[in-house]
Amino acid sequence: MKKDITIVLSGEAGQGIKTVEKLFIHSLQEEKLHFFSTSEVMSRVRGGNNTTEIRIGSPVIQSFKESIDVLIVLGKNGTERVQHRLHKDSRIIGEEKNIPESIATSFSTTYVPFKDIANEAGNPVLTNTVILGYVLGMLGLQQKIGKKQLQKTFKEKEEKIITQNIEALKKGYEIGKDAVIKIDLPRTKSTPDKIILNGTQAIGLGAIAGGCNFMAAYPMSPGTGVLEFLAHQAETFGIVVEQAEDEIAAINMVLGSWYAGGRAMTTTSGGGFALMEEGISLSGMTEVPSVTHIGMRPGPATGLPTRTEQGDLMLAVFAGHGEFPKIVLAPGSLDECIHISQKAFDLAATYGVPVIILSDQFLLDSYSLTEKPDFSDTSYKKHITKTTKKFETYKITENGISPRGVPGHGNGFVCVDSDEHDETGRITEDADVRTAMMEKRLKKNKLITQHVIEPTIIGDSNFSTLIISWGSTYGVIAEALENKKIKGLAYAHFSQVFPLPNITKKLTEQAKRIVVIENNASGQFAKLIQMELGIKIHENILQYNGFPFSIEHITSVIDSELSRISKK
Amino acid sequence: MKKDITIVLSGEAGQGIKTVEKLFIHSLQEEKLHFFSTSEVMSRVRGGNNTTEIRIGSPVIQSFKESIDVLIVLGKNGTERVQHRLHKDSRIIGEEKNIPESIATSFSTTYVPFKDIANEAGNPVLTNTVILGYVLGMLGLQQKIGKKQLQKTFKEKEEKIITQNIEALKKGYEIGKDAVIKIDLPRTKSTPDKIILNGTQAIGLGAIAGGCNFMAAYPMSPGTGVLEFLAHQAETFGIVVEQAEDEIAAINMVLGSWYAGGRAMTTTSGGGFALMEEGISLSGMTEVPSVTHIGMRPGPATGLPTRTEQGDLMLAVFAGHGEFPKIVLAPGSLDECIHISQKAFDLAATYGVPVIILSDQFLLDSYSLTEKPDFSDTSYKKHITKTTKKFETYKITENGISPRGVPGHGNGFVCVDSDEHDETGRITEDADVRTAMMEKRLKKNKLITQHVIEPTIIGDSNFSTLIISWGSTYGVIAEALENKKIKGLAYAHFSQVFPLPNITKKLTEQAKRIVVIENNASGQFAKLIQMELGIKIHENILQYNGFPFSIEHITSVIDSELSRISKK
Amino acid sequence: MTTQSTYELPFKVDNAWCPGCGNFGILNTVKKTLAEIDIPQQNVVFSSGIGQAAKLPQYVHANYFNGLHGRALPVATAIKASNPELLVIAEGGDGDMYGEGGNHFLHTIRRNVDIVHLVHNNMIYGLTKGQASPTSQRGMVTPLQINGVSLEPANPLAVALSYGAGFIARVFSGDTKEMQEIISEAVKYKGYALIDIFPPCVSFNKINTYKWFKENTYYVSDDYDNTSFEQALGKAFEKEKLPMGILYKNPDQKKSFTEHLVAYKNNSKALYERTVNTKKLQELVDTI
Amino acid sequence: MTTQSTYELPFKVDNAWCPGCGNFGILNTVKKTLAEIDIPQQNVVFSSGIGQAAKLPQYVHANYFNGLHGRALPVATAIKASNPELLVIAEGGDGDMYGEGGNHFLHTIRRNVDIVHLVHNNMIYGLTKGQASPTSQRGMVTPLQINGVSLEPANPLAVALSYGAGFIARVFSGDTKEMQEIISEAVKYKGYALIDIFPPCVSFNKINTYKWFKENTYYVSDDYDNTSFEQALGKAFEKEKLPMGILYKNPDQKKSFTEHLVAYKNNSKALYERTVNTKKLQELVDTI
Ligand SMILES: Cc1ncc(C[n+]2csc(CCOP(=O)(O)OP(=O)(O)O)c2C)c(N)n1
Ligand SMILES: Cc1ncc(C[n+]2csc(CCOP(=O)(O)OP(=O)(O)O)c2C)c(N)n1
Ligand code: SF4
Ligand code: SF4
Ligand SMILES: [Mg+2]
Ligand SMILES: [Mg+2]
Repeated sequence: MKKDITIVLSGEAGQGIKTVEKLFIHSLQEEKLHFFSTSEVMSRVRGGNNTTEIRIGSPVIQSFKESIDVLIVLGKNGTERVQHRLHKDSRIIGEEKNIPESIATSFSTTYVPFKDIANEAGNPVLTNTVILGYVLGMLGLQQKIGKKQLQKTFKEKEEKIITQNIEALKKGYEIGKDAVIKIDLPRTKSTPDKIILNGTQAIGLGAIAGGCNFMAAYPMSPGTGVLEFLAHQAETFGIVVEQAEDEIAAINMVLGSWYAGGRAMTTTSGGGFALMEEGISLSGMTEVPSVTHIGMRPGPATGLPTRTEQGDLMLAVFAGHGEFPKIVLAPGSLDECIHISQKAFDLAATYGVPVIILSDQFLLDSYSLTEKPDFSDTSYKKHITKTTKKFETYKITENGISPRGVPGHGNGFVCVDSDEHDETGRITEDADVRTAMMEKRLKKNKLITQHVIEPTIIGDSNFSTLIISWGSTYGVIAEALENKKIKGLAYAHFSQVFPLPNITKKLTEQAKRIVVIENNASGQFAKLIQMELGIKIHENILQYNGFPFSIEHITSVIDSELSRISKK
Repeated sequence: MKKDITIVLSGEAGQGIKTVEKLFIHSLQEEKLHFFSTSEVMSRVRGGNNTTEIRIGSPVIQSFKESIDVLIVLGKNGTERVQHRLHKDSRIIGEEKNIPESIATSFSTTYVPFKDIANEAGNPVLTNTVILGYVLGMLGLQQKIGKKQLQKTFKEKEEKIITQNIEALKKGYEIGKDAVIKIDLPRTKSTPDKIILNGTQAIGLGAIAGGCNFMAAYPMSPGTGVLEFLAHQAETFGIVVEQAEDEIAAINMVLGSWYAGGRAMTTTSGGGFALMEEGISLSGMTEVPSVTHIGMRPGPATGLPTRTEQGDLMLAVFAGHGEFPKIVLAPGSLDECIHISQKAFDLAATYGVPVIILSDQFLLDSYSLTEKPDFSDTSYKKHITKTTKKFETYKITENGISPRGVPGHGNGFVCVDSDEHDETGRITEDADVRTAMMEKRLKKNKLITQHVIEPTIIGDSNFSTLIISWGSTYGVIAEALENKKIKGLAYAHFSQVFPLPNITKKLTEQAKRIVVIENNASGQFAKLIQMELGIKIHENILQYNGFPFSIEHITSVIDSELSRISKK
Repeated sequence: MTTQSTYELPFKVDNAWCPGCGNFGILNTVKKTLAEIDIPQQNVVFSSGIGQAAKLPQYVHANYFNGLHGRALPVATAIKASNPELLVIAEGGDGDMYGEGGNHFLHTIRRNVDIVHLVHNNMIYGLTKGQASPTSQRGMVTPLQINGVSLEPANPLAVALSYGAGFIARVFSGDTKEMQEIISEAVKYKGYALIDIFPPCVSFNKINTYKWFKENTYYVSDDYDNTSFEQALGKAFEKEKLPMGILYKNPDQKKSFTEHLVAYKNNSKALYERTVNTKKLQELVDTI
Repeated sequence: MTTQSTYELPFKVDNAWCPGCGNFGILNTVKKTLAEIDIPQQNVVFSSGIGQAAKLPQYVHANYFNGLHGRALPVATAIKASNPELLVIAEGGDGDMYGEGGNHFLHTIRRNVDIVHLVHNNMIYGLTKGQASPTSQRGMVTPLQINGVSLEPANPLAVALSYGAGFIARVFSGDTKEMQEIISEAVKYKGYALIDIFPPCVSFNKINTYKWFKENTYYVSDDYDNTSFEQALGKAFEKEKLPMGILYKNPDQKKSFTEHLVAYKNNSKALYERTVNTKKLQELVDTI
């Protein structure tokens, strides 16, 4: 019997797909099922065609699947765009008027008058609840779990709304049950210790755990979510949250806040980040820390504002004029989102450098389960000294790091400068002081590479072929490798991409063949490795159509690598 | 007898060193002498200490020399800063009050009361002319040539001023003659066909020759000169010149102008360019050409605003979010400044891509002689089509280049878009159209690398050691190599740095040892080559103290390379 | 004279706006007005930024440069300066023009560039889903300003007057007749002309609705003297009810940006029609 | 109370200004005024940009963040928001604040950040050697504007009033007494306070000289009512002679930026004194 299933909700913007998704995945959690839910939306507020894919199955499910088992159509443009993803056993479910006949007849199609049923239950807005009921019924899940979700969601609403919703759920459930799918979804025991998050929330939580108490940003998809997440936590956690007038203001506010002792962050996408580069350079020169989150989307320019890509790696690595140390991180899972976002603040404060977190729309908007983080003994070093009268902001020390003062804390003065400066922070044009200060700053690189976030390595330690990836492609590659015999093959996922961990050298030296998988057109991480190590990458697997890699695509890549190895 | 000489004028900002320099080098040209004149100034308007070094000698003199033969002191801070550059035969000349006794006694010092002599001639402002006279006399050059320069310079002034200047010249000359230096400066025959330029003027001339008719920029040293140069030519050549409110406006104006059929350019430095990156990405996406000049100075941030560095190569190469073709050029001589600046417009118009010219403070502010360019049959292809009703801005063609229309010229409409778009320029979110458009744009890379500006290669074609450089370091390396037996050694100077010329592969494959010389701290061009070719660079010669490489420094580098080769 | 239909697209384009959005009214009126203006359709150019408003040119059969968020004005300035024959319309939302593009707004006014500047001031960020814009009212709750907007709303009309704008108007998106008249006047006006338009955002702005605008705006009466700077300034600061109509039209026409450019002193041709004067270039080389 | 000498640097720093520059007057008065204000010296922070003016903090014995050209205001905003105890002075030139930084100028006013904003308005770009600034007068010839400036000069005071600034003043760099009084008042004022200062640039601005300012400015009289918005607006548009003094001081004190921040609702500590509340964080995780 099938052990997993892929369900796609397809409809217009504004039809409430997100509501169904939320109720449904929380029901799945209650059922101790593992799932992965990912959305792709158009850059518009109403109309068009958006889809949300919910995959249910064994715990390694963590990627986008091309092939759809059940397509639930919510609106009139819901079928054409995804038609090519249906297979011979796919089911289509929806109202008759929304499914073109030609398609309906080519697949196993069930017409369900969701809206009429909703009307029967008392209100057309109950359509989404009817669909929820239908899906729960179809999968043989418990109706009461859906009920619980509705009660939780509408607990603030009047009694009548709850009753109507429960009624709608029931009606949908009954019909769904009639169309039940024979399937054996494996339960996990661990779900109670897991929580549902998307990348946005995970980064937001990590930031708070890292002591973030200042957020300034200008809205830009898909980076806006982190800003809004922190806005909702501002009062509880005492976070200054401000919508800046533009991205330049945002990054300069971040620097102003760190200077005054805050732990500040901004969030944006590639285009907004391009505007922040002068500020990143300022962070490098002044040694005032900064944390910048880039939610990548396909460029150049406005590009595809609501889709996904990993096209801004080199932009981040070479951000800002002049030369200065910088750290670029790229989480690949929810767990990494939390820990890397938390860690980013620590790195920034420790080294006094700009830290950039690279995520992307796919990672930010996809929901999944992750280990519930334990923050009970979270703490962090502030790296702040009480200044004395003799305090010098740019004291030259052995390792390049000067003790960090903040204005108003102690008797000294904190004087930071964007011009080249001496130890007191005063402008200098002396060639020797310049050289000394450049070396002071660049020296930090050494320290940074001694304390990197190591890559995750999966597979055969006697590998001759090495697959490399960074950031959000972790999920799909990890899933594709699961349950594979991987003799001769190893996979290294990097969540610190710059500076490169020292181990990269050893890994690449061992490999006879290196394949880098990236969601971009020019193989940026492969280039970065070539640049840093002076070696040759043998193959790039690239995709740049605005969508994440599918499990099918990566599985075939890995299969062909494995067969290449076994042939030898 | 010595065949060359290095004279340094050292004084405060605002004392008129630049005036002496101008009159003096024009006199040298008249004398058919070859010279190189380079200045280093402080970031202030009055006071401090600025120096101008004028080297006279054989025609390959084209670099900064550390060692000073004659130091002419104009103000009170004129000696300390350059003291370490004096050698045992150095002469110091200046007023007694300006030269600290300890220094004066350590060298052969001549006190000349320039100001008193000027007063005698009628006016203290004549000090500079006295100095000019003194230097001409000291070098045994003709007084009348200085006179001619004065007449030319002051031709608009009243008679009395001219007479006084000539008097001052004469007085200075007389004293200078008494201190004549025995020297045999080689005359060249060709000076009448040469002109004196600095890099700023050369880039400006090239731009006009390239059809530049629009310049928008925000002042930023050392990029401002090109803006001011074109402002002075605006009326004669019909150039729209506008001081933008910021760099973001500047780059967007450049794009607006090209879109409407102009040939537009902006100029800035690294910090201003950082702000333009979103616009560069827009140029890439819209395929609307752009030409951007970056006069590099040491960063990060404000850094050393008036000094030199080659620290923004990677910033330029990876400017802008997303992935798109781009051309980065880096002239190394006055001649290249002219031709590359001219060519930049042609490349931009041909390919519809952003073209970036990288120069630096050293190249822009140094004066020298160059072949007089012959613009008499200058012409260029406009690459503009008269549109028809069916015109499509992003027509997909074999080589990725769509015919370029301009609004108002023909019956069609020119519709450009920063979002991903279809052939008509309308927004699309279709994955296939996206892929096709990405490929259309990236395809141009192939064409671009087929028509690169080839590197200049000097030396033994059977080389095993290859020295590589880019941009302004050409002069010093070429001079250091002159008259050397270079068996086993070759030198490749790149004036197109991105995309790399195809020949780079062959060159680097032949070399057993590759040494890259760059005026920065991280060896950016070396990294770029490693990145692009997947090879290893063996050594970097770097300097990042804000000053250009000296001829002494590079000579010792080359000598050690040569001895390394001969030892094998 | 062109007719409205010529500004309709001859091919189908999916409109990305929400049903009921105020932008539709503007789109229709713009197309209609252009059709009635005596200018070759090929010479009409839109320069827009990014936002819901900024998508308007996508739906008009004319030239456009749909650039970056906030940057429509420098692009428009350069287009006009590169070919003064063109009718250049800079267009976008309140976030676009008064937020991200605030600096260009200020300096474009100072330049007195001869363009028509249409701002769809829906008092919210539509495309990014409902955050406050610079013109959002105090107290408005959004997904980001969860305790309500605390900043003073921007006053673009007053700023425009402060920086010397010669033509200032305000209109409601649904008022076809008034908008048509205002746009025609703005096109005729030789200099920078600002039209601040109110198009309700039905999806996100639940405060400044169709009803709200009806109740909180009025047109200046026929005897209002829009040549008076003082009166215009007064209008710009009225907050009780927002005055609409042509609020200011400076009778002392200043020279526009292009009229100052020496590039056109000896040559009236658009830049694309020119080539470099090699004789003069050689002369320059000889005398440098 | 601190005395002037404490704001003098205890070590030698080479001053980069030209002899006779108006900036010296401002520097001296700022040091003097600070010495007389009852605030711990350690709590005084300057945020400046880049330019000749923006070098001022280099010469004062206090904290400073000498950042990027045009960006002093967002930095100042964040410093104040991160530690409301600090006295934050944003400082820089006319190019810095009204040119490159124009957008921040607009939005900082809207935020009503409780800072003192000193603008050295010398009507020229000093550091980059004499190009026009946004406040340069029409017709001024520069190395770049060789046919004279053609743009309308910016009117920062009027913009500030348009965007709701509550404290607006103007003063001449040499008028120690007046400047001292104005700065003291601005420090006391709880909200954004703009002081536009005229320091002649003796090296590049040959029009707006010491003499010119003497002849073309005046102080508002003692009976001028600086609480009247209308009168202030009138003053902001006076061009014949430029009025100086405190031109506006809004008696209806609006809440300042930091007072709106919920971050300080339950906790008045500066950000640097805080740590994360792990209990609440665990609660958030449990209920997300
Ligand atoms: C540099 C940059 N920052 C942010 C964005 C994201 N963004 C797109 S439109 C928009 C605001 C939209 O508001 P408005 O301009 O008022 O237009 P509306 O959608 O309301 O018509 C923002 C913030 C962007 N595209 N580019
Ligand atoms: C992003 C950026 N653009 C340009 C510059 C160059 N720059 C430095 S100061 C300045 C203008 C100085 O004028 P102003 O702010 O009026 O100060 P002043 O020197 O007149 O006191 C400019 C354009 C820079 N440092 N950074
Ligand atoms: S979100 Fe608002 S502004 Fe955008 S199309 Fe919908 S109604 Fe119009
Ligand atoms: S250039 Fe002008 S502003 Fe700068 S220090 Fe000199 S006089 Fe002052
Ligand atoms: Mg809006
Ligand atoms: Mg100034």
